[in-house]
Order: sequence, then structure tokens, then C-alpha cells
Amino acid sequence: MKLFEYQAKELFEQIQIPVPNRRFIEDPDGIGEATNRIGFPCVLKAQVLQGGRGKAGLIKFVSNMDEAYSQADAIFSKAQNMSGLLIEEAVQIEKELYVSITADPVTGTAMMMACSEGGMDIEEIAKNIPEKIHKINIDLSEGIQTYQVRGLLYDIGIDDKLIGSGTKILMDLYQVFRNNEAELVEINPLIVTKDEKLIAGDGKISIDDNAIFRHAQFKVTRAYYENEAEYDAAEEGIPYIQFDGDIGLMCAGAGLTNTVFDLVNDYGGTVANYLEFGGPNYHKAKKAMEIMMKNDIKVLLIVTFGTIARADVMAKGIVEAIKELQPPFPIVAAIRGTGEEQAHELLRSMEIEPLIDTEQAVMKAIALSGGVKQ
Amino acid sequence: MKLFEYQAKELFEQIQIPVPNRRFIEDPDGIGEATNRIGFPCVLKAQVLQGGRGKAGLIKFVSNMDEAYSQADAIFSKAQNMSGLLIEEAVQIEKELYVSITADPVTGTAMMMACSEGGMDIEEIAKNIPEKIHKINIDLSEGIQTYQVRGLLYDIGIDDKLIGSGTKILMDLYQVFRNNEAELVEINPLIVTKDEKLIAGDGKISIDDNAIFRHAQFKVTRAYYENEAEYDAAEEGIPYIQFDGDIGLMCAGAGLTNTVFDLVNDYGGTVANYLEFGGPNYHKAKKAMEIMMKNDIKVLLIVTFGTIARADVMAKGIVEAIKELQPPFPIVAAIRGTGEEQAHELLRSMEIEPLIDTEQAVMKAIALSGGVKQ
Amino acid sequence: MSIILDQSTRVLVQGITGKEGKFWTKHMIDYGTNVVAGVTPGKEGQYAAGVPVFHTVKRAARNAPIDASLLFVPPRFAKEALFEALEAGIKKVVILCDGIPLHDAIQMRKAAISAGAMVIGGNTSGIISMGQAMMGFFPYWLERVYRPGRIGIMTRSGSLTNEITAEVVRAGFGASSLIGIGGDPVPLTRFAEVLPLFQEDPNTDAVVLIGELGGTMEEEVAEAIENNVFTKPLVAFLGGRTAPKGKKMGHAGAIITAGKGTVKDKMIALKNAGALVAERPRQVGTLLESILASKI
Amino acid sequence: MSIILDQSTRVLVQGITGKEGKFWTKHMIDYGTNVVAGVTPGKEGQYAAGVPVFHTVKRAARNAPIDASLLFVPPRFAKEALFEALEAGIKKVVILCDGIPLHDAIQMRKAAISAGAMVIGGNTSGIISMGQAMMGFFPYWLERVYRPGRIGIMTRSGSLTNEITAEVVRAGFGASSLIGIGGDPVPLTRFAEVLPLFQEDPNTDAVVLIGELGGTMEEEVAEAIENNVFTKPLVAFLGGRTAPKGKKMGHAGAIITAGKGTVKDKMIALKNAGALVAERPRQVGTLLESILASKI
Repeated sequence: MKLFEYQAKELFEQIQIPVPNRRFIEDPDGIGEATNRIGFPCVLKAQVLQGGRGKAGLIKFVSNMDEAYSQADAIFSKAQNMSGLLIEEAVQIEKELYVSITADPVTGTAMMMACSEGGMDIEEIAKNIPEKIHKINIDLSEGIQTYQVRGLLYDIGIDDKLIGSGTKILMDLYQVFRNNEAELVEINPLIVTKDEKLIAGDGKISIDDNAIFRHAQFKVTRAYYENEAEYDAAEEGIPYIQFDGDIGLMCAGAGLTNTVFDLVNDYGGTVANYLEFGGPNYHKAKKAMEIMMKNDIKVLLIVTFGTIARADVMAKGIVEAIKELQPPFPIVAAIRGTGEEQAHELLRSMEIEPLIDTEQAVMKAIALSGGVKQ
Repeated sequence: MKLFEYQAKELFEQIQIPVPNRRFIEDPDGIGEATNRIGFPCVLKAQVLQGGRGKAGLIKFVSNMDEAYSQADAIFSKAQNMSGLLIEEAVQIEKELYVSITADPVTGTAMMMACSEGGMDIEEIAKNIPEKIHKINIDLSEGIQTYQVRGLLYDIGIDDKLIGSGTKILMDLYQVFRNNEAELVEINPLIVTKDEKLIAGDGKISIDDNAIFRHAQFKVTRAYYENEAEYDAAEEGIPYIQFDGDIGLMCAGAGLTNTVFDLVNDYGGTVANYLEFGGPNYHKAKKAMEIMMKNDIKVLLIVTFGTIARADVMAKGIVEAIKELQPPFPIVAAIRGTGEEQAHELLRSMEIEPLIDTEQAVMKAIALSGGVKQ
Repeated sequence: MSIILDQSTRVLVQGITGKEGKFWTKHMIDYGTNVVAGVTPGKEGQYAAGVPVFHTVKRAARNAPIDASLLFVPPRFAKEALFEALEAGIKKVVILCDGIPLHDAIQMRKAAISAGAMVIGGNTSGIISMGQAMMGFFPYWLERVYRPGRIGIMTRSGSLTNEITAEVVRAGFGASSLIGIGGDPVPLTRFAEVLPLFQEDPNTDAVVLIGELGGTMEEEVAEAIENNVFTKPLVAFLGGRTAPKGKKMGHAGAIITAGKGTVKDKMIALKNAGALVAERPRQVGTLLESILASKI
Repeated sequence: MSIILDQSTRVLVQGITGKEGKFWTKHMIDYGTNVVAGVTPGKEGQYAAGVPVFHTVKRAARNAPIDASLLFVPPRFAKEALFEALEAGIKKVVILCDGIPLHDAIQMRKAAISAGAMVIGGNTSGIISMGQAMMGFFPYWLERVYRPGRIGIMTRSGSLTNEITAEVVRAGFGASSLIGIGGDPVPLTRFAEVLPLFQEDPNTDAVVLIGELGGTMEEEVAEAIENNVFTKPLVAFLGGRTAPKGKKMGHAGAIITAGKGTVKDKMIALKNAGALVAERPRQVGTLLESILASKI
């Protein structure tokens, strides 16, 4: 679960990582009071989850009330899935650094990365100046040690005067990572101000979905999702991704779904959406069908090859869903694995041909969707 | 730093380890109100640091107000260095268990011990029924794991119904050990009541003196010490132990002091007290002399053989202390190590013979103290 | 014959008295697995699937030696159950559950390395030594998939493994061992750590790797081949070649982040190292036929 | 010649710019020790006692290889300083300070074991390879104590070591290496772990053990002798034979608790194992004379 910038900054503030003065508003009406509190010049930042906000015109620097009103209106009308607008004091920037913490699956530690060139995306940093990225590994059992953080800061060459405050910020950032069981915490840029202070210019935090049961404070709401189908799927714990093609994929097993996804693309079809109802979700054929029906798909392609996710149970669910929901699109099905004989009988009872071969199913779905796109 | 039982039970209560209802009074006048709150029958327990309170008549079971008043008076007049009296509900005992946590220096872990036979001293348990003591080792970095505690409780054979509450108590006890950086936490007895509950009958906690700087809540007061000299020495960070013989030992270096202690005893002398002013205390000759003068000693025996604890600095301090304090007892000195030539000159200036040989110094001190005891 | 597990391996099942634990323990025994004990706190003295149950792993191990443990426990208890197995000295552990919290998984990986233990999972069907024994849940009764042979299989997926293994069998081959390392972002054993075992196994002629987008495990395999740590033929099939960036593709571990983890990069690395890479499932069988003289 | 340390050992000093650090580093160099670098955060670029100073151990190690580190840091920072040395791959560490918190010490002991490192201390004067090199503070100019020879000395005390070593020298012997394992309740290296090094050292003919009440280290030595892990002659002197129970006798580690740690028990264990036990300091020299034909 990704947090919005304003939420990340709240967590930073709670643990005393320096952040700019700011106000969060959910409605353009609040802009007057917010800018009065913050003062001019200030920055308006759309609270959306996608990156590249600057280029998309979702971050605006404003220096008077007129600009503030017009830019706020512009952002509110332009941004999609925006949770609100952050109004933030304009910080005097001397230099921008990059710091983050993620998991290192190879060594079984947390990895803290820092770079003396912040502000740009970590991918660009990694591509353009990989030698400037420095890393330390932190044993979660032992916890973070100040000498590690100090060493990292010395290695990126920050000013001696900033070692003390920088060490404290990174030690605190590690606590944010641990306390919230984050997959990622990132401050980019970590700003060195003209008056030689450090302050978090932006904040990214991604909470581990598997650990959210231990962190009741994080509640997923509609604002985190691009559309109803994604939100509904997430509520059910069903992996779901929205695309804009013709063929709906309702498959069981992540690897198999990815493979079907590739095959559809390879053979010239287009994917409308990606729904994976294997594992603990194999009973949820009806719910999956409801989600598929929220989209305007031309054909539904079902591919499974399960063990515990029994073919007969899935087929039964699909048959019931068809009877009850009467989906308007044709269905192609390759349902295999445990109990596949009964599954095939059930499909035949609905006049769906039970296919065995995945490639054949993909080809048939493409044909039914209107054939290969050019 | 050892805590009194009432303090241990406060720490237990804070972390929700079950403890009996109780009142702590510092004055016999409080007994009426306290017993009214607790009800009869109840137990009066002198809050002293030494063990064997039962045998010493410092724990009394009382069943009415008259008994309460007379026993409280008796305890207050009998007990020495008592911080106060604990009045505690009488618990209905079905069985007594033993549990404790200490450090295991060999493996570098915390060691939790448990025994199905509590109530007696761990030494007696270890001597009489060693096979009934079960142990687990806890890695401080990983922390305690419930399966470890469960396993320990299964191994001492407690009733299945008590596994849940017992596991919680031991997990909490580990937190007491860790949070306060204890050398020892012990519940003995851990009582199984007649209505099948667990409750801490007594509590021993010893806080690591080296870690007290991180735990400002623990303040050493006069009540923790047997006499003024011990308290004064502790305030100065000087190791000091009171005995009742004739020869005062003022030596530098723990091992050397212990060796002199043995030699005095071997050759038929008696030790009045043990003061070790080596290491960081080697500048404190004057303070050491003041402490020695609080005792009625017949001769002062000074033995050192130091490196950083320089002989000349110590001798200078001693000479100054003699001049200023004019101690009433004769002094025997074997001061050696770094700067011993100057040290010896300084001693000679005070008409003290600078000895080189430790055994010779011991013999001389014994002779001056009135000779060998029979 | 197989790696990690065979019919002599003495297997413990942690969480044996649960519905799944009991059901699959019975299947494991039917298949030939030597399940010697189970653990469920509070149930010592009972039997599950005919196997004696103990309160703790240590108590089970005191009763009879244990070589390997299979964890049928919910993800939130996986860390503790693993620690319990490792503390009892067990050096092979298979963890099936999906959804282990990331911070737990990191510590589990570290603990496994420190203990010198091979811990397989989480989010896997387990491991199966074809025709001999299994730890986990495999529909071994599907004859068009589960056939003994001389191909080692290691995989991040469940259903896709059925799909690919069926192609291996369709081409006339069979598997020696199938190792499901699982679909988590922190697999407790990585592909490159399984390879040396297949390298040493005289009954494995070639390895089929079933990978996907995300992480760097396939690149590590390429490195192992380049460094001659693994010298047998290797055929790889990777799902998610056309996956978009930044989306979790089913498995938590299947995600392209910070420019890392694209299948295309992985395919190039493997090809450059000398591995054969199938673009479609069907090609796995044909590629095996092209490099192996004998199918048995 | 010596164990652990010789003139070729490349020594780092952590906390080198403090008053004591600088003072004793100079002495160490004068004595022959190969001190190659020092560490004090914020002081990189400076020199102390002629030695270059770095911000961190890793940065020092990047500059020049390091074999051993000596910690001149206050007790509350000892744990972190040790972790820093171990993370940089240093396998020999000497920690001098007195007063390391117990819970820190436990974790340090565990970390040292896990890292396979020999960490000596805390609460010690350090180690000295007589006539060659030292890590710590020894008054090597006292000729009636610090004389090279063929006796290995290991000790829990400081001043008492001067007293006993003077007796060794008075009897005509000298020391090969003197290892101060320190007076803490959790010595990071234990007597029995030093013994194998003396056993292997061709220049050590016998070992003098200077022990005291508290703990079980002397009993472990007895066990090592009984198990023939150590087969050279061993003379022990133990302080605190007449000490009362339950009192800390100077050193935090010198205390009889729960019936364990009495010198009498230790003496019996050592004697039964075949060690010679001196009752008084003077006897150490005479016992050595009784067992060793040659003094050089």
C-alpha cells in the first residue's frame, strides 16, 4: 500500500524528521486559508500516487493569492484519483540528496541507499551515476548502528556540519521503515537548505500489504485506486490490474496468468484486464466474474492449471456465476488440474468447449475478440 | 543494584504480571489502614535486601488486627536497613514454581530457568534436584520467542490450562529483564493458586550498575546499604565491603585486593574492610582514607602494583590524606608499579617504610594489629 | 534420484493437526514420504494422519531424529515456526504459506543463512522428489504432469509449473526433483542456491527453470552458469515478458521496480550465459529434445 | 614467539584521538607495534601519534588492510565500536574499557562468536607479546615484570598480574604472551578459548593462569586439560579463596552467586585435571621451577 506524500510527511513529522510547513486541503475552497497560514511563495502539490507530477503540471510554485487560486483550480480539475492538495512553504534549496530504505532479499537485511544527487528518479540515478549511489545493509535483529549511517553520509560526501543532523534523520527514517513495516521509505529530495539545514522535500512510503494486519492505522480507501474494479478486487484480496484492450483475463496462478498475458500480447491480442483468482481466491469465481463485468470486454479468457485450486470447484463457481450474472461476453476456458474431468463436464453443460491447451485457448480468445490488431 | 521486593512487584504490576494485593508502609503507624485495605488474613514482609527473611522472623502471617500491630512493631524494631513493610493478601497456594532470567556469559544469551519446585533458594534447588531445573537460551537480538517459553513450561510439566497465562508471564518477565537491563529477575515462588491461577509470590530484581545511566528511574539511597561507609564508597564508585576484623585493606586492583584478603586470612589476621581504589579511582586516596576512618580499624594495609594507576600519584594522595586527616591508625604500605621510586620517597617522607613484597606487608600488618588470632 | 528429499528423509510437519496439515500429510505418506512426527502446541499425545504429535519441535526431536520440517502454519506465525525448527537443529525446512510479512521474511532469510540451513519458500507448493517423496501439496496423481525422469525443475510458480512440467512430459521426459522456491519477493532459498545440488545429482541431466519478472534471481543463475558453478544444460521459461512497470503481477515478488526485474533483461542474461530460453511453454519440450540425447 | 599479536599484525586504534588513545598509541608504537591507522568520527585527515585518522573503520580499512583493532572508547560505546570492527571484517579485537553494560556485553559475546572473531576484554589492560608488540597499556619499562620468555600468561586481573608476573620473573622465567581476558562477568574471550593458541605456540612451554572467584572459566580450563585439548603444564593462581558469598569482590565478575564460582571448587577442579595450583603468589615461581627443566 503506497501512502500519499502528505501521509508520509505526517509520519516523518511524528518521528521528528524535519519537513516543510504545510497544509493539506481536500477542496479548492480551502486554498485561501491554507496559503494565509503558509505564506508566499509556496508550492501546490497534487496528492496523487503516480510519479512525474512536475511534468504532468501537478506541482505548481505560486507567489500570490491570485496565482494560488487559479493553479489550485487547475490542479483540482486536471488530476485524477487525487486525495487532495498539499500547500507547502517554498524551501530555499542549496542542494538535493537522495535517501531510501528497502529490503535486500539476497542478504536478508534492510538496505539504506544514499546519493549526493537527489531530486531525480532513482532509476535515472542508477542509470546515469551508479557510482554515486552508496549502500549499507542493516541487520533487522541488531538494528541500525550510528556508525553505519555516519559512514554512509561521509561516503556521499556531505558537509561535516550536517553529519549530526543527517545521522539523526536517517536513524529516524529507519524507525519509520521498521515501525510501519514498510517495503520502501524514501526522501527524495532530502534538501540541504541555503541556511545549512536538512529537510525532507518529498516522501514516499509503501507499506507491506502482508503486514497491514499489524498496523490498523492504515486504511485502504477508494482514493488509492484508479477505478471501481481495482478497488473492488483489492477489497476481496484479488490481484487485479486494469488495461485498455479487448480480452479479459481471469486466470488462476500468478505465473500462469503472466504467461497467458504474454501469449495474448505475442499473438496480437490486447488485454483488457488482469485478474488472478488462484491460491486462496479459487472459490471466488462469482466475485471475479462481477469484477470482469465492470469492464467492457469483448471476450473472457479463463486459464487455470491448479492443485489445491481445484478445477472442479472453479468450474462450478464459473457455471453458477454465468447462470446468475449472465455475462454479455463470450467465454473461452482452459481449466485443468485437480478434478478436471468434472470441470470439463460442467463447462460442457454451459456449452463452453473445455480446452486443454493454453496456446489454443489464447488463439481462440483473440479470434473471438475480433482478431489480431495491427 | 538490588531492588526491594515491593519495587520488583511494582515493575511486575506495570507490565501486567499478576501480583498479590498489597500496601507498602514506611512506618508502623500505617499498619491499621493498610490491613483494612488488604483484609485478613494477610502477610507482613520486611523489605530488606538479604535473603532468609522467613527464618529471621521478618515475614509474619497475621489473621487479626491485634496480631498485625504486634508483629509489625516487632519487625520494625528487629529489622536493620529496612526500607519499609509490605502488607500483602494471603494467597491460597496449590503449588510453588521457580522462574528466573540471568545472563549466560558462555553463549552470549539470556538464560531463563524454570523449576516445578519453587519456594526454596535456587542454590538448594540446584543442589537437591538439579534434574528438575530446565533452561532456555534467548538471543537478545532476536528477542524471546513464544515457542521457547511454551517449551520450557511443558518441560517443567505445568498443567495444560496454565500454559497460556504462564507463557504470558514469562514473556513479560523477559521484558522486565530487558527494559531495565537487569542482571537477574526472579519470581520465586511463582504461585499456582488453589483456583488455578498464577501469581508472583516474591520478586527479586538486580539492575546492572553499569547500565543505570540509561535508567534514571533507579536512584540509590542510603536504604540500600548496611552502613555509612558502604554508602559513601558507593556514591564515589569505590568498591567497598564491610567486615568486622582489625585490618583495613585499601588496595588497588580487584585481583590484588582479593589476594591480599586471602593472605591476611591465611596468616591469621582479620579483615576490617575491603576497599579497592584501582582503575579510575586511583586519584581518590583522600576519599578512600576518609572512608577507612569511619571504621574502627587497628592498622591500615595499602597494597598496589599499578600501571595506569600510578604508584607516585597514589602515594602523593596518601601522603596528602595523612597530613590533612591525621588518621589514628598505623599504616603499612607496599606501593609498586609505574613511578614507584617517587612513591617510595614520598612514603619515607612520612616515615612509612616502603615495602616491595606483598607477603611481608601482610605479615607486618598482622603483627601491628595485635598478632595472629586464635 | 533426487535432491534435498528422498524416502529416507525423516520429515516433521509443524501445524499437522490443521485441516490442510492433516490432509496433505496423509497424501505425503501415501506418496512415500517418511513423516515421523508432527507438532501442534497443546496436542502432544494425539495422532494426526497416523503420526505422533508433540507440543514443540524440540520435544518431537527428543523423541526421534528429524532431518526436515514442513510448515503448515499461517503466514503470521511462519517466522516463529522457522526459528523453532532452526533452534532444534533442523537444516531443511519447507514453508508453504503465502503472505509472510516482508520484515519477517528478511529476518527469516538472515536466520537461514546464519544457521546454514536450506529453507524453501514461502508461497510455494513445496518440493517433490518424483516417485519418492514430497513435502507440500502436489497433485501427483496427474500423470500427464508428475512423471519421474532426469530433468531437475525449479520454479517460482504453482499453476505455471503444472503447465510447463506437462510440456516436459509431453516431450517424453520426466522430472528428478521439482523445487518450488516460491513467488515471494524474499525467497528463502534462491535459484542459484539450488543449482549446485542439481549439478551434483548424478540423476539430473538438465534443469528447467520457471521464472518470472521481478528480482534478480534469474540473473544470479546466469552468473552461476558463466562462472561454471553450473555446467549442465539449462532451459528457462519466464512469465511476464510483456508486463508493465510498477505493477505487482500476481505474486508479490513479480514486480518491476527501479528499472530492475524485467524479463527481457533476464532473458538476455541467461542467453548470454549459454542457457536456452523458451518464449512459449511448448518450446520447453522442444528445447530439451534438441539438447538431450536420451529421455530416460 | 607469541600468540594473537606480533610485529607484523596491522593494528587499528578506535578512539585514537582521545587523551589515553593518543598516549598509549605512542607507547605501543615505541614498543614495536605496527599501528597502521586510527578512527575518530569527524577527524579524518588528521594524524594522532603519527598515525592517520579516519572517520570510520571501513574507510580506514579501505585505505590499508587491518588485522586487529584496539578499542579506546567509553563503555557505553563499546558495543557499537565492536560491531563496526566486526562488520569491517576484523577478526581480532581488544576492548579495554571497564563498565560495559551487561546486556551489551552479552550481545557482543554473541556477535563475536557469530563472526568467528577473537574479541579480548573488556576491563583489561590488553595483550602483550613480550618484546614485540602490545595492544593496551602495560608498564613494559618495569623490568622486574615485563621480560620475554617461554611462559604464556592469561589473566582476569591487572595489578595482580604485575604481582604474579614479577614472581615468574623472580624465578628466572619470562613470558611469551600475556593475555588479559579481563575482569568482567562476560569476558568476550574465555580462558579455555585462549588455551588452544598457547598449545600450538612452539615458543610457549607452560601457562600461568591468574584467575579469581566468580563464573566458571577456571572449571572450563580444567575440562580442557582433562580432554587433552591442552597438554602443556599449567600453573594457576586464584584470588579470593576466602571471599564471602554474594559480595562483588572488586571486579563485577568476581562474585559467588547461586553457589557457583567459589575458588575452592575451582582449585579442586584444576588439581583433579592435573594442573598445579599455587596458594600464594610466591609459589607460582617455585611451581614453575619444579616442572620446567629450562628457563629459556
